Amino acid sequence: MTLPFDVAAVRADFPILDTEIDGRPLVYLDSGATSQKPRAVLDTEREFLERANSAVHRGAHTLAADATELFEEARVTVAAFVGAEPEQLVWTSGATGGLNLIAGSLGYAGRLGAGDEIVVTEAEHHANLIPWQELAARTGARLRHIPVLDDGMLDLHAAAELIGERTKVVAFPHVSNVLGIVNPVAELVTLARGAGALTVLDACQSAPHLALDLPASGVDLAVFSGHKVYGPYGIGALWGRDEVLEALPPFTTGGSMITTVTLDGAEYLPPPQRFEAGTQPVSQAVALAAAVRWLGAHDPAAAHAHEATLETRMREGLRSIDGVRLLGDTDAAERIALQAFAVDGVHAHDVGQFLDSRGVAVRVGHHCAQPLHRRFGLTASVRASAAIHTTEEEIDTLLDAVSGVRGFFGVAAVTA
Amino acid sequence: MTLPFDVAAVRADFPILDTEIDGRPLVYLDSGATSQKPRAVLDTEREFLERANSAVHRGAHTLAADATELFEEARVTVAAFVGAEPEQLVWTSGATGGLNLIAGSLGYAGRLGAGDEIVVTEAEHHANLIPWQELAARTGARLRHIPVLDDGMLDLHAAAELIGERTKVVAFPHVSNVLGIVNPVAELVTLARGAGALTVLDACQSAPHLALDLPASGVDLAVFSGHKVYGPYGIGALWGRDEVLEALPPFTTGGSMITTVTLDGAEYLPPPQRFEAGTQPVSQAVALAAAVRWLGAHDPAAAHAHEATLETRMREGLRSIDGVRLLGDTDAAERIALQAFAVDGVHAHDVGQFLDSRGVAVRVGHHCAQPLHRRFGLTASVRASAAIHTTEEEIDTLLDAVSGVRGFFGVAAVTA
Amino acid sequence: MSGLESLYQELILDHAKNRRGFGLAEPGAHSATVHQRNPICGDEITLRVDVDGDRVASVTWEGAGCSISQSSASMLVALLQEDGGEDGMPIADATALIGQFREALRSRGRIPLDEETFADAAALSGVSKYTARVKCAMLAWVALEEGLRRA
Amino acid sequence: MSGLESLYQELILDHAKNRRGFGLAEPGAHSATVHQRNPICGDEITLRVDVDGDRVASVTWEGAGCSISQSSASMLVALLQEDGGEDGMPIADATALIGQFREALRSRGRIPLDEETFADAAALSGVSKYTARVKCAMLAWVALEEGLRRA
Ligand SMILES: Cc1ncc(COP(=O)(O)O)c(C=O)c1O
Ligand SMILES: Cc1ncc(COP(=O)(O)O)c(C=O)c1O
Repeated sequence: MTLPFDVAAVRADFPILDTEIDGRPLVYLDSGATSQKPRAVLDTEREFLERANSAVHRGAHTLAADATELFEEARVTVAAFVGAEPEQLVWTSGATGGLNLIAGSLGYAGRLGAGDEIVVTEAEHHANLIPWQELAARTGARLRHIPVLDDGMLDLHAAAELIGERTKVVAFPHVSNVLGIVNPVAELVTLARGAGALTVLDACQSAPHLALDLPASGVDLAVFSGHKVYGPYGIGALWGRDEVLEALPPFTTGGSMITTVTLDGAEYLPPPQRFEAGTQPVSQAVALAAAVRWLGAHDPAAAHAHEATLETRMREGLRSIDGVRLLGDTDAAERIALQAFAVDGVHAHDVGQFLDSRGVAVRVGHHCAQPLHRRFGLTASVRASAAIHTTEEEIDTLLDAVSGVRGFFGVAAVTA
Repeated sequence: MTLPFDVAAVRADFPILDTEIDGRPLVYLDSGATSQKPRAVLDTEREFLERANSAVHRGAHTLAADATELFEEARVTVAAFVGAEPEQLVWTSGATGGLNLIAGSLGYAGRLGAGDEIVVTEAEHHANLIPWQELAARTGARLRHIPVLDDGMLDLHAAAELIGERTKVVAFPHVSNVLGIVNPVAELVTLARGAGALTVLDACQSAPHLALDLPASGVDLAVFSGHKVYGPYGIGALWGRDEVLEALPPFTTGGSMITTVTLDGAEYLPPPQRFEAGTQPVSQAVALAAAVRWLGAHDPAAAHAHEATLETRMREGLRSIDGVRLLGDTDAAERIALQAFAVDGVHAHDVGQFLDSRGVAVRVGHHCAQPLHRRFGLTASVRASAAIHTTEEEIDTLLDAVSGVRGFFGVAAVTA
Repeated sequence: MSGLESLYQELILDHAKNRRGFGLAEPGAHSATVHQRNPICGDEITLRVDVDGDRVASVTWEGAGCSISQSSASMLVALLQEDGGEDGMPIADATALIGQFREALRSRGRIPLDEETFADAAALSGVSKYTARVKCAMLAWVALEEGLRRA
Repeated sequence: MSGLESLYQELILDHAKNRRGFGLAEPGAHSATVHQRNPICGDEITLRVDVDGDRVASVTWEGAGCSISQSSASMLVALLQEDGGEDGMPIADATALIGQFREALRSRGRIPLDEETFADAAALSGVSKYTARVKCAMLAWVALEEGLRRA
């Protein structure tokens, strides 16, 4: 028997959730953009900075030894969070930093050229699209994309046609930040492996919500951001298979990633240090470890069930509101509790403003996924995204507010 | 009349300075590696995270508007700290990130080729050396260097010979992180301008100690790190002249730096956003602004005089200890209170360990400047670096401890 | 009036629905067409300005966006038409208005837009308290500013 | 004995000054030369191991570094010579010793190095409390481990 998930206890960990917006309680449904940070994360970082802070991997003094230990323990913890070994985990500035590292390094390695193809999806966040466009432009490779079907699912038939012997890289989101749909990793990995292509997983939106075992997933490289998994800004992680990382040259260079440097050249350390030029986000690494420990302290099955309840309530509730159109409206896939939608006749910006007046914080715009919006004939949408601390009542507040939008803007009579 | 500098009040702002090492008070002389953070910085970041945290430049909700405002105010504050306009200030992950951005972007722009030359100095931190080596290797350009004289000064005669019409970039440290000597910016800028070369200033070590007016300095681009100016890890800034930034393509790409994205290509925003792909280190930017505000709240002349006193006391004290050899031993230059030295017959690592047992935290090793150490016939040295919170008594503790080193290791009789 | 209601006054919602100057006119002898975009939400406006000597002869526009950006464009056209009369508003006056409008919108509610000067557009005063929306309200005005520079 | 004195025992400082096995021997028929570097301080060691069948025939080395790294290399040679006797230590035993040494040094003071097994090198026990120095003490041992794999 699992105990019911104690969301009140979870909420008590987040100081910001007590905020009021114009006298109404804040309903934070923008965790897909950036998550809030539990007290354990804030306390851990502060304690590090007040007690142990100093340069890591340097010098002989006591603080430096303490800081180094905490920093490298953080690597072990965050690697374990995705089922990996610490040597396979590279600190980055965030997912965007990680994806640029991968694309940039492949470019420097001369691993792509004219005639080669890179395959992404139509559902890409710009962070997993533009670096590949730039790489293609620089190397003469061709960028192709797997289309998205009307219900938001990837067109796997098209994928099977697209991915072939010219394909060198297949990059895709584990979960799209607009559709909330969990993409079929195994199928895409099989196609990519069949073609001998490298797979790159954008795990930004899955990391906070799904248990990850990256080595078992079959992908070759993956990235995620700290600030979306209840951790700090300015840090993220890149995971890669040993032999894949081993074969990549550094993307950025500088201190702490070398063995010997002369005025004419440098020899580089093995991974992960090879990819970690300069002073690392040390206190953020320690705090990110605290974040994944905090997350892991909740019964994963119960947390997942809680989020699944939120997901269904939100999606079904939104779907039933007159004039609301969902992006990625399907029951056929596993999903996270994130839903983008459009309200007929009211611009997303105006919807967001109205919701804000009810205390409901959502994101409006193209969510860094312009091609996907264009695919659905939109320039902007509204996105509500829940977190482990979200309550069913908050979802109801969202639904209630969305129901009032068209009435307020005089677009249609409020549905009875 | 200036009041005497109240170092006790300054120290009270740093929680970590109360640390004891083996029962002795911590004497933190490793600020050149990373500075400690005053309470105002820790409090500001925490308050941001507990009250305003959310994605910036997005959506219509109240938190997002608050966060955006604080984030952009931070840019104004940090830009003003170096005498610049906010549009000229790009957030980076740190100085290493900024230097890689510059070198990488010049590479992508095709601004260098065979026959062109890049000039650095022999005193370079690896962060301002290896990215240029890589750029040279990729473009066919030649990397040359301005030698360092025996007393640590740059050989300006050699510089005048080296810098010529082939020179496309002249990159140099404002203050070397080993020698502590302030380099002659104006002279080097004159030489570079005469040759039509771009100048890149590594202001990592000067930013915490000298008043900077980057636009007036004549350089074209400059970088520094947040964690060395009493601010957080994971953030730094790149400053550039309008027309210089305008002409540079992005180095990393992704969200928030574009206007229009299709599956085939993207159009980029003007600077600074063009260079800020993905979620920025938002709370760190806000905290970095708090750091420079905190620093600016002290009478600059008094703070500078205080640090100058420390500098003299440290350098003259070390020089007078038997068997101690200074790197960059000159009275002829302006300096910061940072001194690297070697103890005859005792390895730097052992010196550092001994000092640690006295509570004195210094850095040992090559300080990411292997070529400079090789220049002085060393593989490693000991470096003591003071900060605004350092006291004269702490310098004396250092000197006293260093005096005991050779005796402890049985290398020579302790001098009388 | 709640914050939200002052932001979305009746007048604003009206202009957003009945957009003055919507639909691009044929380019004239001295015209400029400007494309402006709000990178945050992807909203765009295409604005065409026709000048006649030192006067603004006509302004038309197209685009989709939130009610603030749409009504602001519509109100701008109305203002130019009403104040400019038959001959059109002097370019110098239009430029000055744009500057004042920007200043007010960036003032976080300190500087109101007065009705004498800004006609219907004065209803946009409330926007200045919503910093995230200032860009929406400025879109057409920035486009006109650029158009006048280029025409 | 203070922490510092246990780290720098007399025996350690002695070995650092009078380094056993210092100076590379001529390469033998079955020898390997290994270069190891501590990226933190730039210290280096070049170690040459000569094997004879399944035994370690000789180990010599060169390099500069801190007293911990120098004495550790010297103590390693002493241990191999004393325990190996005329014929040299069996490779299997040497490999096992290196493993135990690593485990003890990484134990943060929990596992001491006993004198029976490690001879003078047992004096390096104190290093294990100084995590930043473990790499220094391991340098020669890691070099030998690699040399034995390659010889
Ligand atoms: C002179 C100099 N340049 C560059 C750097 C690199 O800075 P960071 O490691 O913060 O990127 C440092 C500090 O390590 C430095 O002292
Ligand atoms: C799916 C996806 N990929 C990539 C990113 C980029 O992450 P970041 O901005 O933290 O680098 C995001 C979030 O913005 C995302 O949701």
